[in-house]
Amino acid sequence: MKYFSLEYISIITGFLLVVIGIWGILTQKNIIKMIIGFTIFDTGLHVIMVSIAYVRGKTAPILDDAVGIKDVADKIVDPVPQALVLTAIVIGLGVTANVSLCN
Amino acid sequence: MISPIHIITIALGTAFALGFTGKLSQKISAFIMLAAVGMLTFISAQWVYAFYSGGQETIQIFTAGFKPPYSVNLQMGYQEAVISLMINFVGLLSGIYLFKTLVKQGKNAIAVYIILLMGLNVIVLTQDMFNLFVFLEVQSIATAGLIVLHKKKHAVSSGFKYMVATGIIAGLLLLGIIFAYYFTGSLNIQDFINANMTASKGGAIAVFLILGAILLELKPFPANGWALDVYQSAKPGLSAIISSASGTAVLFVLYKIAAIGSFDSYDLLANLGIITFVGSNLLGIKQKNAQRLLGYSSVGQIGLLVMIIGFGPVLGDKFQFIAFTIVVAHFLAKAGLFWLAGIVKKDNIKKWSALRKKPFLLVLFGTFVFTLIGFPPFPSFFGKWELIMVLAAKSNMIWVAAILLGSFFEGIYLFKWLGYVIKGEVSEKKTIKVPVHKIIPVAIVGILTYVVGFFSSTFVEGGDIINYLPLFFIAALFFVDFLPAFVKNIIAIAGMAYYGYTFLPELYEKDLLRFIFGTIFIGGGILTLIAGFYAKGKRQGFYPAALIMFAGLGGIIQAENMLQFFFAWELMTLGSYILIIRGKRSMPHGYSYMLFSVAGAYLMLIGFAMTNAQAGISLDALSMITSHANLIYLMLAIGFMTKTATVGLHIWLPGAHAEAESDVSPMVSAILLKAGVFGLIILFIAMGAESAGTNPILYILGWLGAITALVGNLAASFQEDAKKLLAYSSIGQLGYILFAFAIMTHLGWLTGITYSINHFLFKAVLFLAIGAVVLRVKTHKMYEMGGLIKRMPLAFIAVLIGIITLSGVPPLSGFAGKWLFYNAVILKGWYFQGAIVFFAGIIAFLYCFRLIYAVFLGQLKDEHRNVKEISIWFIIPIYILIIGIMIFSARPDLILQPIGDAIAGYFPSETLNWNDTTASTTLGYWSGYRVMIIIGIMFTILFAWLALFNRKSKKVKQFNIVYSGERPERPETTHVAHNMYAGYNKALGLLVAPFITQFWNYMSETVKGTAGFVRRVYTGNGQTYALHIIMYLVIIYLIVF
Amino acid sequence: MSATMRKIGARVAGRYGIPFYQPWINIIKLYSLRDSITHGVMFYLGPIFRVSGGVGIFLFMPLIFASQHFSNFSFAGDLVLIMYFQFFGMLGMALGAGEGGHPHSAIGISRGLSQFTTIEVPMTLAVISIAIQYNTLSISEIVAAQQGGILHWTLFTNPFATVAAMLSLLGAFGHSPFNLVKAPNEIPIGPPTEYHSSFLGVLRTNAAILHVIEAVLFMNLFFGGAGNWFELIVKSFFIYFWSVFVGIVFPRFRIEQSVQWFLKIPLLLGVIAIIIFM
Amino acid sequence: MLKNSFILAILIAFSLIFVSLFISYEGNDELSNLGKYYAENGVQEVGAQNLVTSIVVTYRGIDTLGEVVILFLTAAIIGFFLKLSKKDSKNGKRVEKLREASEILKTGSQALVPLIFMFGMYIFINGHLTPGGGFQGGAVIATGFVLMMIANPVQKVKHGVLAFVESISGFSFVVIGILGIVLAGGFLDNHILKLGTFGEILSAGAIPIIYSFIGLKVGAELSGIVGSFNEIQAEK
Amino acid sequence: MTNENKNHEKFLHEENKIREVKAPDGSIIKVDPLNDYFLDDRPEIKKPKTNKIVEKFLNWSRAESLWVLGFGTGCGSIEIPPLMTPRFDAFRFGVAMRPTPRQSNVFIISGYLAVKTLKRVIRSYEQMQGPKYVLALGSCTINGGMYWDSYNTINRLDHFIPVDVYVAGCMPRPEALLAGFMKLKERIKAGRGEGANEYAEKFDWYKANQKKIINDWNMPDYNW
Repeated sequence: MKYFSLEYISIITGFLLVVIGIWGILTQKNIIKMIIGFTIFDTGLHVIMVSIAYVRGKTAPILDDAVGIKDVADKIVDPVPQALVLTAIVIGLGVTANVSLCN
Repeated sequence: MISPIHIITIALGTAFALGFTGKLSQKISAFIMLAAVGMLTFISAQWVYAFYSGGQETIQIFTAGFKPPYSVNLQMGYQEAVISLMINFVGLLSGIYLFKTLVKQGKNAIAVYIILLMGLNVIVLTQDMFNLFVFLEVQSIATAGLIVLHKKKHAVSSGFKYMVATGIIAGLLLLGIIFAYYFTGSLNIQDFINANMTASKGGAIAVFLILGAILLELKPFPANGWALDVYQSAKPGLSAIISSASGTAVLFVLYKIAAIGSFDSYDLLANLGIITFVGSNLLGIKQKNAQRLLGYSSVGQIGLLVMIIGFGPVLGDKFQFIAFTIVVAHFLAKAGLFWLAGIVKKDNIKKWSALRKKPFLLVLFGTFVFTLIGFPPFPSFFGKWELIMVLAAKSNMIWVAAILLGSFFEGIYLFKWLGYVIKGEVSEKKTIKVPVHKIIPVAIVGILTYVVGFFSSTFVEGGDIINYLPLFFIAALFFVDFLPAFVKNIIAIAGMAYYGYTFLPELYEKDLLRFIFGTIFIGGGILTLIAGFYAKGKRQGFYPAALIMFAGLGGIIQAENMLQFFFAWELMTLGSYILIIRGKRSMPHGYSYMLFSVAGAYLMLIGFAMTNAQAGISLDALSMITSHANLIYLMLAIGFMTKTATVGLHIWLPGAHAEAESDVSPMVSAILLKAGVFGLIILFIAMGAESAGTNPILYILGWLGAITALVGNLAASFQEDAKKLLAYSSIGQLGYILFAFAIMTHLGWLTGITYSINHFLFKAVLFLAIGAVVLRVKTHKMYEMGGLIKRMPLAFIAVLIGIITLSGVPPLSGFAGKWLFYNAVILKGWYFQGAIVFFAGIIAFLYCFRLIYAVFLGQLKDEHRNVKEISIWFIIPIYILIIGIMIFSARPDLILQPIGDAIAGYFPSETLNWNDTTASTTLGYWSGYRVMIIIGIMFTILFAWLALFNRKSKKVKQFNIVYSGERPERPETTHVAHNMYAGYNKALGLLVAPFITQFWNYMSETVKGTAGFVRRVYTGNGQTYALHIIMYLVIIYLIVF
Repeated sequence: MSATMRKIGARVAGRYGIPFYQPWINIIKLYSLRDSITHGVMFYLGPIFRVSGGVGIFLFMPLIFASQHFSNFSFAGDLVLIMYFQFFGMLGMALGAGEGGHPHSAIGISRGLSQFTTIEVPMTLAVISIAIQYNTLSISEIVAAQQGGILHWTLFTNPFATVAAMLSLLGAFGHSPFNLVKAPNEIPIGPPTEYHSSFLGVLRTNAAILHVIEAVLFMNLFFGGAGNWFELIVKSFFIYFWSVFVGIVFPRFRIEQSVQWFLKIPLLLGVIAIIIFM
Repeated sequence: MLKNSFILAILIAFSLIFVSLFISYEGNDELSNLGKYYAENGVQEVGAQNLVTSIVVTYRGIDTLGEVVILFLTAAIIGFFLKLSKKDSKNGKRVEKLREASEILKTGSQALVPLIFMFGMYIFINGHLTPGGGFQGGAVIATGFVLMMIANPVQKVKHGVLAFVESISGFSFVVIGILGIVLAGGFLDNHILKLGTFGEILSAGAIPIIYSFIGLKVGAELSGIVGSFNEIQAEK
Repeated sequence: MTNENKNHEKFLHEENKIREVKAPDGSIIKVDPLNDYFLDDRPEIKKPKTNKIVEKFLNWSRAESLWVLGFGTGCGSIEIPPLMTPRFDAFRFGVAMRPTPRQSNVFIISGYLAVKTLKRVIRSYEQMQGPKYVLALGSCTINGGMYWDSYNTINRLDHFIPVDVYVAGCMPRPEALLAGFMKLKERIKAGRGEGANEYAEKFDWYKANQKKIINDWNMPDYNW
């Protein structure tokens, strides 16, 4: 059952969150709930991104003593999506803030 | 060279630095901002210049000193430079325009504004997908912020909708990007393109999400309710940026990344684009709110551009030109219109008539509207021309049709709007306030449309020889519009005369047919302009319009290729439209005139395009068509027939001609209609004599001509309005001409040309005379006139000669046409059509008599006792034309013989033979000269005879009539003129029941109804809009995968 | 000639009728009247136009076949010229009457023109049919083609055209049933209601000429033309008699009725005539 | 209800996209090209221990700039929106008096806020060494502000000070970026300073400085946003 | 309009009072319906041709072509239609009915003449083209006949228009009328049918008589 491994579970979670978020955006009459839907949607996206970055059995891309600086490529997960997530989070924040402002 | 990176640094530096200026005044902040935007503009301008002057290579700017894909890189190429210049330029102008608002809102708003521009610049420049995403968000948040600036409630709620929509779109884009990264291991767009993602299903979906998201950013129909709300409720200055700058930028993004998809995705884009274009313009028809209307238009235009991007691979090397001209046209016009919306400050387009008090703004408004629709000399004209040429060359005819349909819908509402502006009632006394800082941007943009149009013509095949000289002259005339009318009239006549002099003599040697029509156009133009001397005051806007029309007419004559022809044709339509709507109640008629003209022109365009695809752009190519020839000919014929007002397409004419000003009516009726005839001639020449017997089109056209003649004349008999009567008569006469040309024999053509010359002569006489009378008595209704012969004998004589010529009674030249016609018909064998036309010809007597009787004979009305003879300025041209009629009547051989020789080249058989002054065919013979002499002598003898008996006749007054022992009480009750042919109407009136009008009304109601129905998708609810977005994606997904 | 006709009419009605010279007396009397008034230039010119039209047709029509002298000025034009030249007089009349300012004139003219439009349709069809048949529009040539015995007449070679044309002739003469134009007591005498004395004299002269001309034209077109004066008179007399006969037997049509009538039966006949020769 | 089931149907159809995406997803067994490059060369080129940081601040510095801009935008927009509503509220609207916070909260906040600020600063200064950075640090600083606000609701947020901090740090960020062009390879290049010793606090070139500015800016902006929201809330 | 008629103004129709209309150029035009529309000249005496032979020939033609105005003024008009029937067949004698005064020469005043009718008769008579003749039918036209004391009929036609031939009787039969025509012919041929000139000569007297009877005089003195 390969689908029970970490990356699959997290990416499914991500997808589910996205759908739930959209559901919230589309159906909720309460604006606050809509905004919450938005954040869920964003969160789902971020989870997906992180899942994409995951490389089986690897660790965070911080070259501390535990990782060392040699053969780094075999030890860490992909840092790029993580950097993107960082940006995306802030952007999501901006968007959400604006959405909520517009009420 | 300043590196493009400094676009970012300067903008951001300024934005951040504004925080320091807390204590400084807002104005200074705004000035700093303007300086910064100016700097941005300068940077992009210098790059454009560098690329333009050649030698400059596309450069890459690596941030952080690393090569892509490892770091984000910006690319500055020619295209990027141009787009960025456009953005910054409109940003600068909008900044000036919004200056006061921004100052009032404070430095935060100023910072947001400059960041918006920066964001747009970066999304154009960047080559990194994620970077694109980030700055897309920057611009959408900035936009939302500026929307909220307009602190009205609906602005805030539309900002909310905007944020929800862009939020979802951004999320989908992000999803697409991250999966694209997953499949390619890169974030660089170039890598995406190289990676061929669509090979795998996941990759294809990633591409789908990316492209879909960018497409959704472009507000495709129908998932664009959020955007429309924004257009409607944002500040006009901001809407201008959203529409022109943001739209352009995101379009460029789409263009940039479209290549990541496969060929199918281009197809998909094209489909979605055209759906947007047609759908959005359809919905615009029902719209009343100015800004929302512009929103529809924007969305539509962008849809068209998306389509063009989708067709990028097909269009090949023409792509850049087409896309650029249409983008620029949209960009300039939309910015200008939105700014105008801000100046006018009226939501409802019906109230835009306030603009009329400012002629300058009015002209700008017209410029923008015509730019949007794609009239010459604006850039979009050339863009659309090329687009359609190329599409046709690749035989994508359905696309061509869809594009033109969409354009037509766009024309419907834009012209309606233009109509409201020019003719709507000005209810308020207050004139609109026009601050200088708001005019400047509009004016600059307006002027640019002309400039760009001028330059873009040189890039089109065949466009480099378009004669712009008349246009410059007209432009110059426009600037001296403050002069009194008679000065301008002299200038105009001189200009026309010179213009004629430049090409007519040469034409006489080369091509007699063209020479004849050229003389009609230019000579007739001069004559009718003489009548213009009657006008007092300034007569603003008249002369440029009239000259545009005549320049167009001259251009048609001179045209050597289809582009020139079409260019001139559209120019003529434009000028005549403006002329027509100058009339007091002519707006609805001018509107329908324009719609018919535009539709007809589009059909012509299709025809030209198909021809061009097969045989090249020259006009001669029409005769070298190899496939679909009949379809092409049919479309061209319909196109021309909209101008000749053949039955079915005629409903615009009566009103348009009748309600136009007195000296405009002869221009549009006697002269302008000949343009359609000329077009038909060109078409028929192309079809060739050999098609005469075989081609069903000719047969159909013959019947159409006959029916037109009948219906036109019959309807003319039942008119109460003198000018309308003449207008219907024109329809009938043009029916004859169409019929005669469709015969396609030597005689038929001679008939047609004779009719054309005659129609020009007498219709000009009649319209001038009646127009002048109308000026005096101030009514069109014939039954309100009467007995005017006593007051206006000269006008009466003119009309008398006019109607004798019209009805074809010998000895005047009308008979020449009839005689030729008979011979032609019998030799051709079109007996029944001929009989119908003949019947129509007799019906002409009905209206002729009605015209002259009801106006000049019968009882003089009390209120007209002191009216003066018609103005001398009308009499002069009228009598010049009458001399023409006389000469043509006495010696038709002088003109017809050389023409006969000229067209003998096309039709060698069955020619007309001239023996001295006697014309003869195999059927019969006739000598106009002798008939004239015999009748003259006879007339003199009889006159003497009667004079002998009646020399002592008592001249009596108007009521000295036998009245069964009673006396008439009033002239009104004694003048039989209303519903004159009642019995006839009872018998045959059913033939002229307005079926056709009803048909077109039904059509327009259907279109409007559809628009109204579809419009219900826009509920105004943000969640519904969001749902639309999702649905849109889902449906496309289901279709694609 | 018209006198004879009226006499026949009278005889049909059981009366003795007028003397054959009565019309001439009438004309002399009209010219001899002492008073005359005029409503204006066009009123004055109207009769002149009218007579020019009438005489003009006369001049353009060959009377006697193969006679140099009595071909008149027919070299100047052909059948088409004659058909159109009829209008010249009508138009002049209409204008002159129009300037009289009398409502009845206008009503009469409007009726006359309305009726005339449809009269001409079967006539045109017939003429076209003949033109196809003989492949010419020259009257002389048409006559020439009919020489050589009674069976060569168009009447027999092209009966439908003849019938159509003869029916339209009824209208052209303006006798009952197609005389609503004049309607003596409703709109007294129609268009010329204001004309009197010498004007009326001219008009009546013209009416006489016109009737003859129409008859001669039909004779030329359908009845083989005339080789000599006697033939001319006899043939045109019978053609004229036809219209008088019908006029006495049938009551008057309203204008829309006559319009519709002409667009039914004669039109159909004309179409058939053309189809036969197509 | 009908509408909701319709939406549900649409969403289910929409999920089809996700299902196919999911099917095509197979997880990673090794790094992508880009990741591999960063892993192998990041240390030499940038010198930051935290690879994410080196990407965020240097390789994709311009993204970060955009991010900062977004925050700035948000703050600015909220700022002027606040101003607008203030203008509205001047005529007649009464500001409701808020209840004072409890003593424990006040005292606790007085003790905690400096610590929180310290912690935030630590986070962004060490962004290149530890899993932290400007954004995280800024967010932490903002929480300190929130705490302050809860503890002392009456006290007005000093927007002027915040704006100044924000502006100066943003401006410095841009200036550093330009310095990158002038002194080093390109915009936002961190080589304007020496890379230093790997793993030390003053290593990785300009990253610590940039991150500090980002931290300050983010902190100021987030605080400003929260403060503004609070005020808008209060006025409603 | 002469001064004496001013007091008739109260009988005038609303339509015939002076009114104002606005011209298209805005000026006001005064319209006087009684004067403006009509020619106001007096009739002229038109002498016969001096050449006797020509005049005789012309008179003959006039006599042989009597066009009668079909205007039945009174009960006697019932006697006119039979003239045209086969039994009497007046056509034989060149008598024909014309519907309009302009084209007629003979005016048959058939029986009593009401004042109201008189006005029409005068108008029609004056509109006929000279030489013109009047044939008065029945006793009423001679002396009023049975209506001699009626408030509403005239007694002697002679006082109002010149009469050529009286046909007495109440009513005279068509034969008598025919006889009247014959008499008239004789008179014309003899050159005595100059009623029109007589009318012109004694115009003032006739007019005075007419105006005495007719109150709402709303026409010019002579109807051309």
